[in-house]
Amino acid sequence: MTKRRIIGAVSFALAASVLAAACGGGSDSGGGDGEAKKGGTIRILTSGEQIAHLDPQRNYTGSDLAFAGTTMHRSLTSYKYEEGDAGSEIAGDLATDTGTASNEGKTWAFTLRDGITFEDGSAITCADVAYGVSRSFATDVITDGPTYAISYIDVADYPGPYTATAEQQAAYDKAVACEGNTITFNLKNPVADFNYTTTLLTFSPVPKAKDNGEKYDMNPVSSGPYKIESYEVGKSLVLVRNENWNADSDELRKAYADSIVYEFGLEEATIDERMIADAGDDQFAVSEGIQPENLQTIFENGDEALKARSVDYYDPYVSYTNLNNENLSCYEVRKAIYLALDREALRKAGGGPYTGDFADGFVKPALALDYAKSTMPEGYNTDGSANVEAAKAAVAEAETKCPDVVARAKSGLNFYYPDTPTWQKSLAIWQDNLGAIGFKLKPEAVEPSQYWPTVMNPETDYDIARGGWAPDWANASTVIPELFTTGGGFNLTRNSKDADYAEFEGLVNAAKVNLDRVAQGKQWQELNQYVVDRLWALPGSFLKAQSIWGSKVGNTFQWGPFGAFCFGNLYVK
Amino acid sequence: MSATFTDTATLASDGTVGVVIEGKSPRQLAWMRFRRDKFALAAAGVILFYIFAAAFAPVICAVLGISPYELDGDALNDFGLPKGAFGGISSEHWLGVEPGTGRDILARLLYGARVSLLVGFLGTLLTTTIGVMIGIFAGYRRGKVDAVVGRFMDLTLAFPSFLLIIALTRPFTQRLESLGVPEGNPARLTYIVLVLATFGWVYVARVVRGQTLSLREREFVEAARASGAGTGHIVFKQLLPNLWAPVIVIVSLSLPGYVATESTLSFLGLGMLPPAASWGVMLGDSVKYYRADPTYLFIPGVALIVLVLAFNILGDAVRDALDPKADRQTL
Amino acid sequence: MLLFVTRRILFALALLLAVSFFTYMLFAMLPADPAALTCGKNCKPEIIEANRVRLGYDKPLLEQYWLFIKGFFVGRDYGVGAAAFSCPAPSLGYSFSQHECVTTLIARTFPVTFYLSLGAFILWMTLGIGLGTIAALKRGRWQDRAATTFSAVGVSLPTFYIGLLVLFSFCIWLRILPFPSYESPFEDPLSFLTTMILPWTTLAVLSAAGYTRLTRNGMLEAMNEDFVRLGIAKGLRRRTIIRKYVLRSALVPIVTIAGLDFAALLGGAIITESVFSLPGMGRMSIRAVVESDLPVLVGTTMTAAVFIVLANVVVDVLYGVLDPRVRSK
Amino acid sequence: MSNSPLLSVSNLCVSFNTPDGVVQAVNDVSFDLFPGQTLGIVGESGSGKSVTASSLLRLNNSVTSTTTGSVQLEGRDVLTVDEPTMRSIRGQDIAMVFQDPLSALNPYYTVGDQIAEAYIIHHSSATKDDVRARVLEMLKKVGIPNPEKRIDEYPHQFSGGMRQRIVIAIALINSPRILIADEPTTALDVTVQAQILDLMLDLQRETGMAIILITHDLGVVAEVADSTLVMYGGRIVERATVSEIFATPTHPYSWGLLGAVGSLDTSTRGHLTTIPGTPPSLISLPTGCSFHPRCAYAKDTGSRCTTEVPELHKVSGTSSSSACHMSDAQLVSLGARGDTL
Repeated sequence: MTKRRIIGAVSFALAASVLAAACGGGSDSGGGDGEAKKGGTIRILTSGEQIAHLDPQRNYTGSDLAFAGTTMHRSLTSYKYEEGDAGSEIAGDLATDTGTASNEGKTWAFTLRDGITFEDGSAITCADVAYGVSRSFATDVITDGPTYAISYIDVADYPGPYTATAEQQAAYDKAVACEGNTITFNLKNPVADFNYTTTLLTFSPVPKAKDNGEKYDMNPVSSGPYKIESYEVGKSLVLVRNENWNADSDELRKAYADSIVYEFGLEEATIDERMIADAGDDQFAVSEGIQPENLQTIFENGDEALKARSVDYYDPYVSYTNLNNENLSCYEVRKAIYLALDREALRKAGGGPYTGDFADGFVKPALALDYAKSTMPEGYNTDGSANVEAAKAAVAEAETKCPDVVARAKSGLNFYYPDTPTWQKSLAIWQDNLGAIGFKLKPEAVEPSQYWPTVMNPETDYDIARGGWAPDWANASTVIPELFTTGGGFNLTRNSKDADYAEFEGLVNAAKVNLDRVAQGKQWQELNQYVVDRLWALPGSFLKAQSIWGSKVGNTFQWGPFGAFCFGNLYVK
Repeated sequence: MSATFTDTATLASDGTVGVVIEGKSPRQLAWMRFRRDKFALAAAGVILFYIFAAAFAPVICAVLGISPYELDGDALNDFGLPKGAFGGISSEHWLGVEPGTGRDILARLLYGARVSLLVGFLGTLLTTTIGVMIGIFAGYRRGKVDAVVGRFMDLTLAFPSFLLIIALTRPFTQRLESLGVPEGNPARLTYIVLVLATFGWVYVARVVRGQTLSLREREFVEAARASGAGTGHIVFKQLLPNLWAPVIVIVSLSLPGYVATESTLSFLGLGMLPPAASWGVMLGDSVKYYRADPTYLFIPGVALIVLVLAFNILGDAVRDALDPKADRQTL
Repeated sequence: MLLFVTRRILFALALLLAVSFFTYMLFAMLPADPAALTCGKNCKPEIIEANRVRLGYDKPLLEQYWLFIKGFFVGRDYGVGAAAFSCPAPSLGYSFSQHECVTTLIARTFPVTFYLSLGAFILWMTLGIGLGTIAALKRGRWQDRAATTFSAVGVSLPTFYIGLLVLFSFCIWLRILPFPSYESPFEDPLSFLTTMILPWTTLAVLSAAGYTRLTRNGMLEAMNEDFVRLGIAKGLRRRTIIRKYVLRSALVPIVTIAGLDFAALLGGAIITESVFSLPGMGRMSIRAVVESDLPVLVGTTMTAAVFIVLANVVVDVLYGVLDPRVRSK
Repeated sequence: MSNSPLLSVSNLCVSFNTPDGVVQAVNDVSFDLFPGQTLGIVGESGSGKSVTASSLLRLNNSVTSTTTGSVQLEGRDVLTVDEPTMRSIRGQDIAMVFQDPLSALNPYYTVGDQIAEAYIIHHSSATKDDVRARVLEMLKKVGIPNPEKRIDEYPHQFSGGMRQRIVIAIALINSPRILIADEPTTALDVTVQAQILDLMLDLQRETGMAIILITHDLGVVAEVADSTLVMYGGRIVERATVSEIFATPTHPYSWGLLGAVGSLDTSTRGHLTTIPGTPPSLISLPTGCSFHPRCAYAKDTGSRCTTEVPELHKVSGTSSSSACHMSDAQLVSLGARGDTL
């Protein structure tokens, strides 16, 4: 599995803003070179067996959103199809603009454009959008999708359109009201950036007559410039032009290529080879990332042509290690573990500096307002090497302070890891490093696709588990609370029994409601430091990613919010 | 007209060659013939060498000053790939180092041989023992017993074994652990061996059953039975010695197959757990480095080929040596 | 003979029922929760529970099995309210990760597996019997050594290793074949061939080894038969003797084993299909293992079992046709 | 018996390269075979009798064996003719019957096909009906009851004796001039043995073919053969007519053989004797006379028996030839006494 896909499975996060200009090596983008022209077939090579979900209300992860959103499903608003910072700005898509808030942000209205149609030529109405959004309430059928609509929209106990009673449906229709071309959302609480939420495909239209629930995933109706010609899991998805898409109604999508083919089920090693070889149809192909073992070949073997069609960039993710603070309730033990780690060796096992920079916290520098350099624990080596002496000293200190925790560490810590070759090697390094200070690991190999469900299960007794996260948008409010408070969606640190937790939670809640963005940023910086000082989790890397594309593909910039290509606007040179 | 000459040690009764060698038992003859086969001797030597290397892996590693677990980040470049040509082969690391960790490949190969050979030998031993026992039982008792065993074999064969092996790895390993098998690799190893035997015995049993059916009709078995020999005597003294040739062929084919199965499971992430080394783990890991570090790709592969080849040659040679009709007609 | 075939088929049906029962029970004992799979990654426990009840996973195992068998004959309903749908008979269940009825999935992936198996089968039989014949005729000479060594190397390496080596060699180093990309033989025969040639070869190399040996040993044994000497003494040509006397008797046991091997392949050449990105049943089943997609697992296992059992019947009948001694019994 | 031989074997030597070493299976064997004659070749297993027989059809392993000498068949040397000629000789001029009828027939084809096959090879122009008629005729001739039905049956449906009759039918369908029968009755029941031998003699009378009968059983020779070759260690040790070999055997080995014959005339020879020791290894034959380690008279001749290979020579006072260092007189007197071992 590519790093991206493992992480993708983790965080349901979207990254707004961030990146782009922060690129390290590689050429920047393929946006400017030559005139974009129509025609040809763009190919996307992937090891996945299918698109996780092509049903707009179920589609969530970064690359899938970038793909489905730019080709098939229009939403009310969208991130701009631009390189760099501009790509993190939003614009109206089906809606004429980015919406109007009223009632102190509790009511949002969007006016639909003229000339928007489904693939059968029928006009997209307000009812279609409202119906689409209503589907996302049917969480027993429409699974895996974002649940923002459910938590924001002011309707109680609505089970979605399939099983709703007449009253329930009426209540929904009141909360999501249609008046001519205008759709109005009545929200429970004020949401200042609801028009960012509406970039999600949850807000895409679905024609009720064509909805077949669970099976809609395989044959969703297109509202964008492409429609499905064939879709076979494990083989390919072929998109062709949707002749009923009206270019005048769409300011974002250029729809250069005549067709887009997603090739599924390829061996990862094969994908890289095909991309490097750049032969035949693969000249028109893009892939999902580069295997670590091929980075040297692509970036540092002096092949300029190869380098020119690849990019090395910071993606929105931060990697870190979750510690179970109920078991490891002693700071000195956590510190000993952190200092004993040869982070440089771990990084090499994953592919070296191209995997990312050593992180000093959990907020990426790209979140400029919320990031500040952290003070790391005493004895922390910035070059990533282990400090065994300092680690041993920490163990000695812990021996007197919390002998039981040390005893646990010496008898064996439960180490949960996804069973992949790279992680097997990382585990060996962990074992070696902790062995140097007398700690032991009890490795638990977990089938990669089951990793998050396993460790997120409160009954799983891990001591150490991996973590990775990206902000949902450009605010550390989607990071610190998510990862370290009990109400967060991805808190694997089990830190609620820590003596400082109550204080921490108070500080977080204060930061959340601070409307002064700069002051709020300061608060996040301090809270980030707060966590680092307690080492509830161990910072890993500010991750980077690499992409490669065929020599005849244009518009290959990495789209900020998604850390992926802007698939629909790729063109054949 | 019943008198015949005393036929002592006549090898070929049809007279094509009619070699008569005095005073040698069939086993001695087989040994004689085997000893003359240079290929077979070389193959036997290779296998002994592997077994020796595996058995004394810790000693060899200690003497050479290498360890399968010791990380060597200095041997790797920034990308985690071995520094220097040919996968980082150096005076310190004779076969280079593993990408990502810098562990010594020779040491891992030696330790890996222990796992791979253990899986191969235990799997074969268990499979063959069960298969031969059931095969003889069915073939000797015939009738109802044979029918019941036959249906059971059909049932076992009807399952797509490889799919089941994969699907059941994790749950059954856990079950084994809960039954008291030490956690981690001992449990996985036990599982692999058990599951190989569960599906493998049928192939042995089928062949043995067929042979037993025909052997039990032969004069010498009839004679033994007529002279009141017990079942035990007939099975161990009359039947078993005559089953060696086919069994050896199966063994020489299945043993490498088991080593390969271990590799495939490792490739799928179901093999030995780190930091333990096995050839399967190495093979599975090495394929993705075919471009970045081809040396690493070939070393475990070649090690395996040589071993398997040796087993095949040895198997053929032993079969030929045991088969008195080995070289007669050539068209 | 007719009675024999009928009896054999009846037994095969009973065997299939037994296999389906064991398969269902075995997979049901897995720790994976089939209900959890119906509702994605971020699912609420109450929804899982509701789906469990709806799909009958809350019922005792035997009853679940009965529902499965019943579904096979009358079809099965899924979904709720306006989103309800059904998998018509013969239904093997519904895959919530692939959004398709399992029967449909198998119908789509099986042809790929079938073409893969058939091509590989033809290739390995040709290769195995050819090499075995050469080895037997040139017994003890270099041709013999070369043939047996080649086949031993083939069988010695794991499929994924050979597969990837072959793939890298032909598609990357030599660049004489395009990267595999499966197309139906009826739509794009050329692409089909260029894609399939490597997986065929991989499987053939793997399996040919056994057949080389079987053929070689069978022929050597046959050469020692008196009837071969009698054939020569009759004045028959060497070729006739090899064909009619030696190969013929060596082939009888081979044909029977080959039938079973072929059937086993039809259950899905898991690794080969993965390495060469073939959308076949084997790759689908390995994915089902990873995702604990029980209906697909049971479905593919059953399909494989059907073919193995069917092959058993065919082989038994064929044996009778090929060997007059068996026929008259 | 005519005076010009049908088949003339001279100085035939056959050796095999085996993994155990070179086996000298046949050494300097010469004999003539006349039309209508029945020649019995007698010896223990490994005496070289069967190899001699298969050399006549070039059936020995062509890779591992070396054959020298000559086998003249009407001006052609069987050992050197090209393969097509050899094929035309096989079955047509010289046919062969094997020891074990159970394994000599191909189990996958009907007996009719197998007999027909032998005919068609040498009669490529024959029509289907001709062939079938001829096969039926042969089946009748060798005494298969109900041939119309049985022609389409498979070998396993026949008894051992019946199968041997079919093998004989295969051998005789082309009316060969020489029939080599390699232990044709060994594998059969005693009663069936006699039937098969009678059948062969009947057919011989009918066609006038010559028969070479390979056997280890002197009783069989006594019943059917005209003359006899006794082989030991790859060599002919005695050549005699049947009446002479029983009346006055002239080689110590023959004496042993006769002592070992339990049948023929049980009233005069009341007990079975066996030859002490075992047959020699053909890889390392004893020096000198290869029989000397087992020969009770070897000491009498000093060291000659252990150093010098005795020539096959005419024994004066008989028409037999013998390869023994003892004087002719000794041989004749000892042989005549019947007081063998």
